[in-house]
Amino acid sequence: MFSKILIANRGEIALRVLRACREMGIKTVAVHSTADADAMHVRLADEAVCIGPPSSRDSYLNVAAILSAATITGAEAIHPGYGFLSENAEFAETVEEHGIAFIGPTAEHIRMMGDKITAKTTMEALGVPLVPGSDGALASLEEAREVAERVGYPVLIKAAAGGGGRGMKVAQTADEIEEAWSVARTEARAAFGNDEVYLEKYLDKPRHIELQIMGDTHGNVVHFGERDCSLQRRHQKLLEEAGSPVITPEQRNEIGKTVTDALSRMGYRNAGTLEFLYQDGQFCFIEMNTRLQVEHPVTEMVCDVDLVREQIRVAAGEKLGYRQEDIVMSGHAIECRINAEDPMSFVPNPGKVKVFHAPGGLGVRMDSAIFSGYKVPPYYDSMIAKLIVHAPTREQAIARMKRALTECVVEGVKTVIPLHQKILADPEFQKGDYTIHWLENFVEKMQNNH
Amino acid sequence: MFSKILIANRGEIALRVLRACREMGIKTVAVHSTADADAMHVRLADEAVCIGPPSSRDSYLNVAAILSAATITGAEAIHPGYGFLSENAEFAETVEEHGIAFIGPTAEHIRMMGDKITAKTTMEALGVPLVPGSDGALASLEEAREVAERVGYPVLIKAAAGGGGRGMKVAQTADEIEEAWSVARTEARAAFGNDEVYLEKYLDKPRHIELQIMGDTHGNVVHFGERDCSLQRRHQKLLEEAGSPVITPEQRNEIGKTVTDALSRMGYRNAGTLEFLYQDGQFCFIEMNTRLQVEHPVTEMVCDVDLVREQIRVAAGEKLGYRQEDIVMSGHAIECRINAEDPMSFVPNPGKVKVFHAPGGLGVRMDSAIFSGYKVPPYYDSMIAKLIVHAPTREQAIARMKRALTECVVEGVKTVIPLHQKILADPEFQKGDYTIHWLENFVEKMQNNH
Amino acid sequence: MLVDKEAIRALADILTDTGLTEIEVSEGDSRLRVARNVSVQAAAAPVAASSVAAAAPAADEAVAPPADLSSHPGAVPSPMVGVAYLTPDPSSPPFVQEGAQVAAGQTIMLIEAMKTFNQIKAPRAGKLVRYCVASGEPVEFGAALAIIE
Amino acid sequence: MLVDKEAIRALADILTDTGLTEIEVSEGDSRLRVARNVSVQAAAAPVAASSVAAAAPAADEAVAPPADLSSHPGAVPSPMVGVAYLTPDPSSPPFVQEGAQVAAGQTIMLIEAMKTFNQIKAPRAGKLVRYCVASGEPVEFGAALAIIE
Repeated sequence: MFSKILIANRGEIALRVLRACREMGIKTVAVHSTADADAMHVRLADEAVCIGPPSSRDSYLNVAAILSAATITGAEAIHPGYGFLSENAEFAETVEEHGIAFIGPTAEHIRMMGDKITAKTTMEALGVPLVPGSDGALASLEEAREVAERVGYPVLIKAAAGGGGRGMKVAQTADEIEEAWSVARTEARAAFGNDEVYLEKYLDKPRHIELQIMGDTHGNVVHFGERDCSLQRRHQKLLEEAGSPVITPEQRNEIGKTVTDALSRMGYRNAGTLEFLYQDGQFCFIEMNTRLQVEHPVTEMVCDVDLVREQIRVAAGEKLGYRQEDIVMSGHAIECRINAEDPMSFVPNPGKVKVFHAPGGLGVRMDSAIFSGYKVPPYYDSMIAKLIVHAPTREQAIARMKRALTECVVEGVKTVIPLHQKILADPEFQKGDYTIHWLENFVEKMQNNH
Repeated sequence: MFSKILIANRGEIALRVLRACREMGIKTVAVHSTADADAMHVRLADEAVCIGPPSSRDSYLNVAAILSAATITGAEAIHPGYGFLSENAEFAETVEEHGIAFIGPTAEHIRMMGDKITAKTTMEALGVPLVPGSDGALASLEEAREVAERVGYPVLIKAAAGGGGRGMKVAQTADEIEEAWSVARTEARAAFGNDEVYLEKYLDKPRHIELQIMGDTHGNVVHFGERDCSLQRRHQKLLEEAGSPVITPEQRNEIGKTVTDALSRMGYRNAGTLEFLYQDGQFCFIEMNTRLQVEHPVTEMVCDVDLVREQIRVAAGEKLGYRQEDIVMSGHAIECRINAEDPMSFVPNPGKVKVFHAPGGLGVRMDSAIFSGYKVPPYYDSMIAKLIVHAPTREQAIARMKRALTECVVEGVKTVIPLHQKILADPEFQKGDYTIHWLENFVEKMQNNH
Repeated sequence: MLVDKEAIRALADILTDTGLTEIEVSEGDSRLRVARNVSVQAAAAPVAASSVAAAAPAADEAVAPPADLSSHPGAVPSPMVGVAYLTPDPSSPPFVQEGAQVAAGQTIMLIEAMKTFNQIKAPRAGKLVRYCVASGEPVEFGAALAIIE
Repeated sequence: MLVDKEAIRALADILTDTGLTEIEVSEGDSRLRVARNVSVQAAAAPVAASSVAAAAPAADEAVAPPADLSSHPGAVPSPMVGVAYLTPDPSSPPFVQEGAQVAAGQTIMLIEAMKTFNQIKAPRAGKLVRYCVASGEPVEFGAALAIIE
């Protein structure tokens, strides 16, 4: 096992990694910009190295500075957290070239999944389902009809050369396919000088479902079930759940097996997340994140596993200590991201946290690096805390999150806590009846009613 | 289910009960002395009633005031917490006479277990083991030898009329029994004018092991495994674990079955704890607490159960929703009581908490009603927080507690955190090698080395 | 009086820069003193306190809270939790008419607690200016029952 | 009114250095008094901060922390993380002898980062009073490398 790990990140995730290291008896090196000299991860680390000015480009994204810090402190491994350099294949490569372990997948896999087209092609070849549709361009209206029948209406006819919404037509039913076909082709010809079109199932009410996986360097890959991250605003997740209110154990086992088989064949190591659009019982792969995710705690709560500890263990060459059948999802977990933003306009609100009081009690977990007197710097992400609850049922988890939010005090900066309270009180949310568009609409209604 | 519950307590346990009520959608009534007007349980309750001056006798022990508060607020049930009126049979009786549900056992059972002799006689009759020994006075040295062989050396020969340590002799081996017999009898005759003696197994290195149970009003009783509370100083528990480092699953199941059978026959309802001295594989019943215990969270963590919710449910007449075989202890939990006391002299240190920062992250639970700016009043118990951790193994739980204590900040009042840190770092503690005398010795050594 | 605003502002700036809390300068008959008490942090604790309370749902005020009246110098505080009655029985007039004189020890109201009616007596002689509770209203410990001046 | 700003600032510094809370000076008709109240509560936040740090195990100070020197007006801050070398190669004398004059742009040391030796140049002309690091010592971003006055 490593005796010293450098944590190439800041904020709550740096603290998250530090906590895992400390519990494993591993020394920690914090790196930080000048703006973060007083940060919690710096205060608690065994060693700290200032690596640059506030700008991320010159500090947390500064490969040379981070590697130098690792070298001069004698760190044996680097944990990249999420964001910053965590999905930078060159960084992973350079780290390993310097004889330092990268706590994450190989540079090759990071690169492969970093390119969305390669990622899809690779996963499709390994048997992971994509959005169903035609196999390339359609030869005729007749073929369009056949494929549409197979994948089910509504369908989307899209210009092969297309982009930006032009040359895209939805056919809600078989009655509309002929018109969609001809309009899409006409538009495609006009816009791109190419009337080739293909057909895809149109997902009008998809959910964002993702699968957490972990592989070791001995060919073992397991999954830890799904998270439902459909509540997004401008592609930013806000509230996540494990498991999804709509996924059955059978569906979980089926997609889980497909995914772990695929990743075993790839020889994937360390943590990863496959993101899917999910509708009408179908999972459609969209991308893979080759790192720890912000929302990993909900999986930790329902599967009773320490994912960061597992990342460190497998990076040190240890075997996964369990098989797929040992992993049981128990109860329900919800995470609310607490951002220092105006809860109505979402304008970031950095500044001094005059008072911070964390909620406590049974089933409540707070992952946060802030404290009373901490100054939220204006240079980085606005997320200042993650509040996670776990309870036997989804209903109880919602009740627990409500009471925890009531206890949570953040004075001095605005936070999105009031928005979370509104979401948790909403009957549609309570029924689990939402798609990836739900939060945008919810926020719009809220802003209009204001 | 009740729609409103009055919480007849203060501090962290009042907040604990309030949290359970809030999560169940039950309104809460806080009662408080004038000294607690700003307390957390008062701030967070739906309603609050001042019931008297700072003195417990005139407020938290004031039956008339509490019942009046329940009456004027229309509370349907009273949760007594622990301490104060929680084991007062008259209070339980009066509450029910007023048509208000008492969230606890019947007054009859409280009274029965409140008398230690009755408690022992009752439990023995129900098949629960006591400290093994002679069945009353010994007729002869020969009988003493026989009983000693049966219960195993060392044994204690005690004056039947005795007390205060007089007329008590230990025989470490069979060689010493004759002398112990005659000296004890001589002393007994001299001291009490009665030379009748009896014999008990002498427990020289016992552990304090207790079993958490819960019964409903439909005749079902289950146990939630044991807690090891051997770390005590002047009969005050300081650090508790679930499960005990020395109890095997077989032992747990066996004593568990004995206890649940006994309590089923009694018709016991609600939460209760049977306390045992444990040595050399033998459990010896010493007393039963007919209420929730301070250390209940360690049981909640390993059994994944909400004991306060269960108390409320069964008090409302609901059935236990599980059988004994559904209760599985998973992982290990430790609780550190954080008292506002000098960690060396144990002198209470009330005053203003200038800064409070709770530790967070995976597997860490903080049960506390303090906050930055809170004044610890001098009138009540010095316990200001309970820090609980849960992890897959005892070793990991110790590591997690160490790191959590490092993160915990309480400024303004002295706490016993430094003592906990010393205990957790001790090799004997780490091996689980301790008895009820261990902490006293540990503290003495610490004080002498200072 | 001639106020040297420039000098005051200069001193105030120095106060800020140096973290001083007071500067006093005198020259001949002139004397100038500037001071600033910094209590930003001192507000932190009360803020925390109030926000916890604020975050809680508005309490159903079934019980009359100890109003500001309880700090009134003439207030008679409730010695117990219960229900106040201003008349000996429903059909009778109040024990005391507001504005009337009362003698020390004179019964001014009843508080029912645990089905017992407890006589509340005037702690001193004076004019009972007003009752602070209505008949049948619940009261908590320490709440003002009446004002006797 | 004539305010001797220099004197006030000097007294403020003395206040800081000595831990006094008040100084009063008078000379003839002139009188000057400065004070600073250290309110206990004002220290709360820093206390929290420091105690988190204090609670942490003493850091293995493998890396030279940005010492007080980094705030020295003549300090040359390190532009990068790495290992400092004061000589062009192990057998050579230092780039600059302490006490010598340097020209702006003159190489004063090397910092090795990622196996590359980066020349650190004097940002201005002046006397290199002293180096703040030893050869072979690791430095972090912003740490004082040398004092040029």
